[in-house]
Amino acid sequence: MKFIIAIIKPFKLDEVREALSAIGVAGMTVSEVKGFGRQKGQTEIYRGAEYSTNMLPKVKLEIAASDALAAQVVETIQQTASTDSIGDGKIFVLDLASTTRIRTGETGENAL
Amino acid sequence: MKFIIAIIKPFKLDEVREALSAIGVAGMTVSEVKGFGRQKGQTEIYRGAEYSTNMLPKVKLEIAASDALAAQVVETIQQTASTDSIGDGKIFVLDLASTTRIRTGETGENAL
Amino acid sequence: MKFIIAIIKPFKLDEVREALSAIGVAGMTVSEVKGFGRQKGQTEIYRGAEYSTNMLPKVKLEIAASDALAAQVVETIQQTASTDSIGDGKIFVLDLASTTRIRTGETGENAL
Amino acid sequence: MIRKLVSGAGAIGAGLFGATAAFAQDAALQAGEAVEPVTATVNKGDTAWMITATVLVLLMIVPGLALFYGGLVRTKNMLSVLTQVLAVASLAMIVWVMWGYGMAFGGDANQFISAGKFFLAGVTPDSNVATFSEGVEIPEFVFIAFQMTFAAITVSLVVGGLVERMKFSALMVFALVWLTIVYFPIAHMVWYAGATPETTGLLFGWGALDFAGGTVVHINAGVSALVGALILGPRLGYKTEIMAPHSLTMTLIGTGLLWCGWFGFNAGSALEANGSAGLALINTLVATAAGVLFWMLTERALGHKGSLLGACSGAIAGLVAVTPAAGNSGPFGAILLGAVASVLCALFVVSVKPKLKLDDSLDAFGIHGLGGIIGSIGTAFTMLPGLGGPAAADYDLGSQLGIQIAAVLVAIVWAAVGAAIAFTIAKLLTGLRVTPEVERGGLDLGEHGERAYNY
Amino acid sequence: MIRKLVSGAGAIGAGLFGATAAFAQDAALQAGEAVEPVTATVNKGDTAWMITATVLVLLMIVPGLALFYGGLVRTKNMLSVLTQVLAVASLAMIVWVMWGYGMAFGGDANQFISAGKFFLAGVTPDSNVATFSEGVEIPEFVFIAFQMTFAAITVSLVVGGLVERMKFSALMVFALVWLTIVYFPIAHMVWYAGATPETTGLLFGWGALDFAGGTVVHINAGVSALVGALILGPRLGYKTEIMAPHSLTMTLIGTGLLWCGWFGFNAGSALEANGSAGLALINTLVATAAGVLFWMLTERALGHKGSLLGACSGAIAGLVAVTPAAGNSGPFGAILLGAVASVLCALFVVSVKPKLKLDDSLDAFGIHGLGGIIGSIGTAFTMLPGLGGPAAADYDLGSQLGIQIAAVLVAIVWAAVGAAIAFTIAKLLTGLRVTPEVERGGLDLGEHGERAYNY
Amino acid sequence: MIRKLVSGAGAIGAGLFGATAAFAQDAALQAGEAVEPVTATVNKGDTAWMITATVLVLLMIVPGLALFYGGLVRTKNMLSVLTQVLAVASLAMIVWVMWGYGMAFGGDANQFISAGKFFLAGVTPDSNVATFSEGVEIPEFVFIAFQMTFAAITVSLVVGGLVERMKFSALMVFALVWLTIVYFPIAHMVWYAGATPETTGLLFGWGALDFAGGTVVHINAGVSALVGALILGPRLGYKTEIMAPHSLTMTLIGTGLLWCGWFGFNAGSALEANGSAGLALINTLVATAAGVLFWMLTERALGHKGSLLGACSGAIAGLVAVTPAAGNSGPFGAILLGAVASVLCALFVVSVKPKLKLDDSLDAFGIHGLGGIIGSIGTAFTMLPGLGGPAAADYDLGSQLGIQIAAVLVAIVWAAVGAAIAFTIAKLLTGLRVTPEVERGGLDLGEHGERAYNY
Ligand SMILES: Nc1ncnc2c1ncn2[C@@H]1O[C@H](COP(=O)(O)OP(=O)(O)O)[C@@H](O)[C@H]1O
Ligand SMILES: Nc1ncnc2c1ncn2[C@@H]1O[C@H](COP(=O)(O)OP(=O)(O)O)[C@@H](O)[C@H]1O
Ligand SMILES: Nc1ncnc2c1ncn2[C@@H]1O[C@H](COP(=O)(O)OP(=O)(O)O)[C@@H](O)[C@H]1O
Repeated sequence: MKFIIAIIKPFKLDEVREALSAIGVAGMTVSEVKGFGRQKGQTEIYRGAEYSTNMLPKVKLEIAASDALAAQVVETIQQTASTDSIGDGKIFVLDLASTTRIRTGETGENAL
Repeated sequence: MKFIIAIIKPFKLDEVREALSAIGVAGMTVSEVKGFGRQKGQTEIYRGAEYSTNMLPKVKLEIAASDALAAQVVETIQQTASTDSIGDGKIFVLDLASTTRIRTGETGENAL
Repeated sequence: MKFIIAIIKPFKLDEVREALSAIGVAGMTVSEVKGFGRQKGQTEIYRGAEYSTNMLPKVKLEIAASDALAAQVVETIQQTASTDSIGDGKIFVLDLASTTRIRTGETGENAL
Repeated sequence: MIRKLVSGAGAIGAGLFGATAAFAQDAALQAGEAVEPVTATVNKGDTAWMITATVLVLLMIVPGLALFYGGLVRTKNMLSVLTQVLAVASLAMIVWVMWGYGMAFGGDANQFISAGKFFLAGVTPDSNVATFSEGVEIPEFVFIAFQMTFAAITVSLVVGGLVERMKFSALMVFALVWLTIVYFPIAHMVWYAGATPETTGLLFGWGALDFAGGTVVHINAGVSALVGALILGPRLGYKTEIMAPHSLTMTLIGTGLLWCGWFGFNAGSALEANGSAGLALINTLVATAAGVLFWMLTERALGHKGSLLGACSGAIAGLVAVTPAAGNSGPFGAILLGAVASVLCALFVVSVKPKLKLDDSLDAFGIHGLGGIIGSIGTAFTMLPGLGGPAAADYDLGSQLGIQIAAVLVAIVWAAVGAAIAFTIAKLLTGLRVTPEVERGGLDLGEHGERAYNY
Repeated sequence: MIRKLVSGAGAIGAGLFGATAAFAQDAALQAGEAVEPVTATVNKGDTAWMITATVLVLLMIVPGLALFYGGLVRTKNMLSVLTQVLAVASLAMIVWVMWGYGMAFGGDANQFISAGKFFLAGVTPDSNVATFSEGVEIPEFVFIAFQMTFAAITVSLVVGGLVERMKFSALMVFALVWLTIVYFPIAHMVWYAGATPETTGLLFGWGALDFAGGTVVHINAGVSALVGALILGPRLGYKTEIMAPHSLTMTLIGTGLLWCGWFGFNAGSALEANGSAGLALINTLVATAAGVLFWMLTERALGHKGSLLGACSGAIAGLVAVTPAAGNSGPFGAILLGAVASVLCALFVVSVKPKLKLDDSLDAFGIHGLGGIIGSIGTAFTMLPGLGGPAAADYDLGSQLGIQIAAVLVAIVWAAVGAAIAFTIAKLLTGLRVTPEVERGGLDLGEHGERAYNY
Repeated sequence: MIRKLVSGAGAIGAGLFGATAAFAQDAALQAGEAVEPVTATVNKGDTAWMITATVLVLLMIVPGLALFYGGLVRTKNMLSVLTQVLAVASLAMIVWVMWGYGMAFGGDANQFISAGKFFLAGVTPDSNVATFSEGVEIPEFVFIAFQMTFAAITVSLVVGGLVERMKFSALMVFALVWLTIVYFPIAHMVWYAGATPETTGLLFGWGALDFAGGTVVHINAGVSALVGALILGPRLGYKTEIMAPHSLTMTLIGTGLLWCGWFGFNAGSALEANGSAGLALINTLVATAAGVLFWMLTERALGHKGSLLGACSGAIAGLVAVTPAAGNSGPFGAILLGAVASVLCALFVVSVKPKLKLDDSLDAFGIHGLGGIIGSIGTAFTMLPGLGGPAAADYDLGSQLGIQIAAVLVAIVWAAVGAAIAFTIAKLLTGLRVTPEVERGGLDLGEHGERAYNY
């Protein structure tokens, strides 16, 4: 199994989630993060004080998927989340050693 | 060492944390996330606009544990966090290559 | 490639980010988390009710780095984020199976 | 004159001096000695102030009290508190013009209720009511509106004991019954001066002092909230889970608006823009200031840090305590009252309450009930000229103290029994408590289908 | 007398009875029959109330309306809403003293505008204007300030249809033009009583009833917002993305402050602290309470949960509807009006609007426009003595209804055409809409370079 | 009459015309020519307005100023700001009735302080003070309460220079000393008219104009905050860490409430509900509106975006500047003053301050101090009839300008020296600054044991 972490632009969340549902991803976990990268942020000014952090709001998806599905998940995210503009984000894939469903105690791919 | 990621229902957090302390887990990192899965969310309506996202508030635990303790951690979480109802969450276990304690620079299991 | 997760004290974020930029880290993802560990939290009292959770605000960095750079990243974080006081945080390193840049579809170290 | 000055505000006009200029003249004539009857006239300065006072009391309810309470609950129940306050206050206003004013001030009947002017029958823009000064009147619609806001805030205060678990529908049923069997009769008993002792409100007839509603509003609401908290039982997770206030910022806003609005309450109860209102004004400033400082000092004395929630709680304790005394005290009596009430409420809430099983969630009893009792009894003391109070030389502290205590006891018993009945009726009709799932998930989503914040 | 009492508040003093004591005496002398002319005097009670009323209307704008609207948008656009409301209101105030007062109330010209007193020429602290009672005046500066706040809130209300996508600069241009060609003329038409029919405002001359601005403020703003929403087009992602209110807490605060401030609006429009103001006071309490309860009941009837946003929306619907009727209705007429407006607006907003393409983002039309229309037409009914209204025995419902409908139609057409012109001019000068990138990223950063929250 | 109209509000009644009706008659008799002494009477319209004005000034403090300041700090220090404002304001109120009123207005002593009426000795609900109109009085308790709120807000304003690092206990000590040695004397010097030149306040005797407190409140607080910021030193991380306002929404709410409350300040300083109050009312509307727009324009001129924080800052700058001029200017003079103050404060805060080492954290000096100076000096100009001001034909701009500048200098020096003493005493008694750990972790947890938000 794979543990897929994707960083995307916030307004793409709904689209990506629907696309993933369509290919059979039954669940995922989402969090709000700040991203630092090539994309430049906007400068904020409060009275005289200027802040330009380049920390931009992003959304992080975490998806556990069977090895079979993993590649398709990555591809789907890449295609749906892309806007061809800088800052679209990244997809990271890690190996997942085990999975457990808390409700039932099931493990492995059955737990996904 | 293992890196354990658990998604649980928010109100179970205190109970799980205490149970983990009891088996010798000295630390963990907690964040608020939104979960998407089989559990259905409630529909919100604001004047005419209906939103039913199925994105439910969950809590994510991240726990680095020695290989020896890891299985027990998973079991403890599974048992404490379960309410036998859909949406109780998942536990994911990843391999952890290395650990460093920032204060001292210690590494490996000493750093946990 | 490695996937590095660091938990640090919030006020160290700017310093760490600059130090990492200096050694060539082009991007990272940041989130707000709560940490539980040896460091003791402050007790809060609201009218009679006392709460002392030991859950302290921390910042989590996630950085994908080439194998070459990974060790230096860990070292830089460890040195910059340390205040020699309890609660400075941890650095966890995981193996990263693959990386994709959403904008271009590039993969591997090119995508970092 | 002193009796009028110090007596509870509000009712006397509607009763003793009659509700219209014509009635007032009749009364003057009946008095026999009035060879040159004073022609009662509406004073526009008084009217200007009383309209403003009415707006100020509304400001106390929404957004004032709604935010004060709302800030203290968890995020997931924020909207439910705001909705409950807004809805019961609205309900109280509608009921007030239907039968509330009639039952409280509508005309002579007996010592427990009035009867008359139901659905405001006969009231027009030209109807006036007397104030405490002979020959001075204000428009009756203004008086009705002013008193309407008192009914509305009192029932809203009860919400403080019931939050995070009570069904919205149950609260509405409770409010309807409780206003009818508790609030309207108590308002009549404390503030209505009828033509004869038999038709004058019971406590008013005894000579009980309640300038602006220590008994009618605060003891009443505090005791009823306590009864409700007992009947409902504690919130799930009470004392085991963290239930920290989700936004003390909101509680501070609420505190500030309550303070500002309370001048409508206290100085408005003079019914005129005069020196008595001025006295209530300054007392309501300094008693509250003393409450703020003494709660924080009590926290320090108990080994804690002085907190904002403490400061806000102290402000409310001071305000509650000075309510019955607002025009019945000098400024230093008011400071004393604010300080004493603040210390005692702080001791109760910080040290005693955590040992009880009771979940009076937002301390409606611990602050309004207790503060109201302290204020009502304390008013017997603040009257003393030695404390700068307005009592005459022949003032008898002992007997007044007896009257105040008796009045407090009547209010406590009446409110407790009436509230128990009202909660029971609500339980039978709708059930009192939300399901555990809704309580877990929060009443905002479960009862109202919304979230307070979507950041 | 009834005509004066029931007529639209505001203008009559500046026109018919003259703007200064001297003018008033002249007028009296011209009237021929005034052998003993009443010396008009400023009443300080009235002045006290009118200053207070002015402050209350300002409270409605900032923070009231700003928060009500701001809470309903997404976090990323919060500041833009707050800034827009604050800035257009400020602009309106400056324009008002330059040519607004002159065009609306400055002196006899024709049925569509006044002309005179531009830049407040000739007005001093000793200038007074008449009220509705003979011989009673208030300082003209107070009257100018009071009316200034009406202009300011009306243009701010229009923002509700335009949020989350309109350029700040475009809004400022729009406001300048719209005030000049829509607001000032309509205010004149509804409230200005000139010396002759030819110089009296058109709708006022017809005898249209608008106590506190149902037509001038609400229909006007609601229709203009609708036109703006149509011209701008819907927000990106409208109906596909989640656009839930980012903080209903702010919307509740706004609702409470709007309610409290509205007494300045409605009771202030009596221009005096008298029984008529008292009537407006109580009506503004109960109509709103009815609005709160009936919107929630409508939600239940439609199978939804009763919501806080519903309660707040109902409060505003009730307030809007009672505005033209505030002094032209008894309390039960007001309750009826509040309830009917609340139910109809709820049906429109909850059931009809979602089926339309139209993105009247914060329902400026659905609540202010529609509620204003219901209130203006309903006022013909609430006048009926049978409903407790103040009409004389010979009141002719049919003809008054005709007048009200005609006045509403004139206002709708004038506002629609004028708003279209104003938006078009803004479009030509600055462009109307922000870029899609700014809209995605939020107007706070894109237009103002700030974030609302940095928690 | 002009001298009375234009003079600083507040003191004259307590001094020149005497504090009670009896005293006033004496004074009249002493004047020799009073064959038919005017019987001074309390006007209820004035009283109604002054009670309302007092409530409005309280609204400025809590929640107004508390939120304005609180929104500008970081989340972790929110509660500390709210607590500091609430607690120092409360302290000021208690001190005011003990020795503040006595030192400022208590009776003739010398040009620097009054002496008498300590602990409000002898004041009863029947005591009255004269207003600016002969024979017109208001209850003394109302006057005391009104002036009390001025003391309370002034010391609260100082907090703006000290936030995010000063110990709570140190602030309380500072407040106690500072009120006694700075505020009460300056209030006396500016506003107290004694029976003889030797007992008349120094600046008042010179003929300095300060209608509502430009000197007493704003210069005073601004300069003292500056001194405090210098003594405390900058916050840890100043200019290196991000210190963006945690909630501009709160700052907007604060701005709105400050604006609304400021009418109590400015129009209340007329002490009557008359044309002079009306003038202050309209000036306080348009000067603020000009401030809003011109700060945003200045931002644009400097190449930035027009921001909400700018708009709010401009509103305050306009309000501060118009304070001394409120009744001493025509509306267009007020617009000019608001615009000039807004532009100059904006230039200072946006362009000059970032280059200084100084951490006047919330610009208490940059806006209140500077705005107060501009307003006080500008008042010499707004008096000019050519600008619509109320000066008589023989008004000598040059000499008045000299007086205004001299008065400003006295206030600056007195405040600076006094504040330095007060901070030094606090430092000796409690230490001024929290530990670096507490500063890092936030004063909310470190000093008060609470968090502002638990979402
Ligand atoms: N090395 C990295 N490790 C972790 N997250 C990264 C890394 N580089 C980029 N990111 C995340 O991806 C987001 C987009 O990266 P950015 O360099 O701005 O554009 P692009 O994805 O188009 O190359 C960043 O905001 C950050 O959240
Ligand atoms: N494939 C997945 N990858 C990551 N997180 C998941 C995945 N499936 C479920 N989750 C998380 O687990 C939570 C519970 O899942 P759900 O399907 O609702 O119920 P259950 O855990 O009882 O099967 C989800 O809300 C989500 O946060
Ligand atoms: N076993 C662990 N797994 C995950 N996170 C941990 C673990 N132990 C500690 N942490 C994180 O590191 C932070 C610091 O740990 P703590 O024990 O307080 O001090 P130190 O890092 O100095 O040993 C904690 O707040 C928590 O966020």
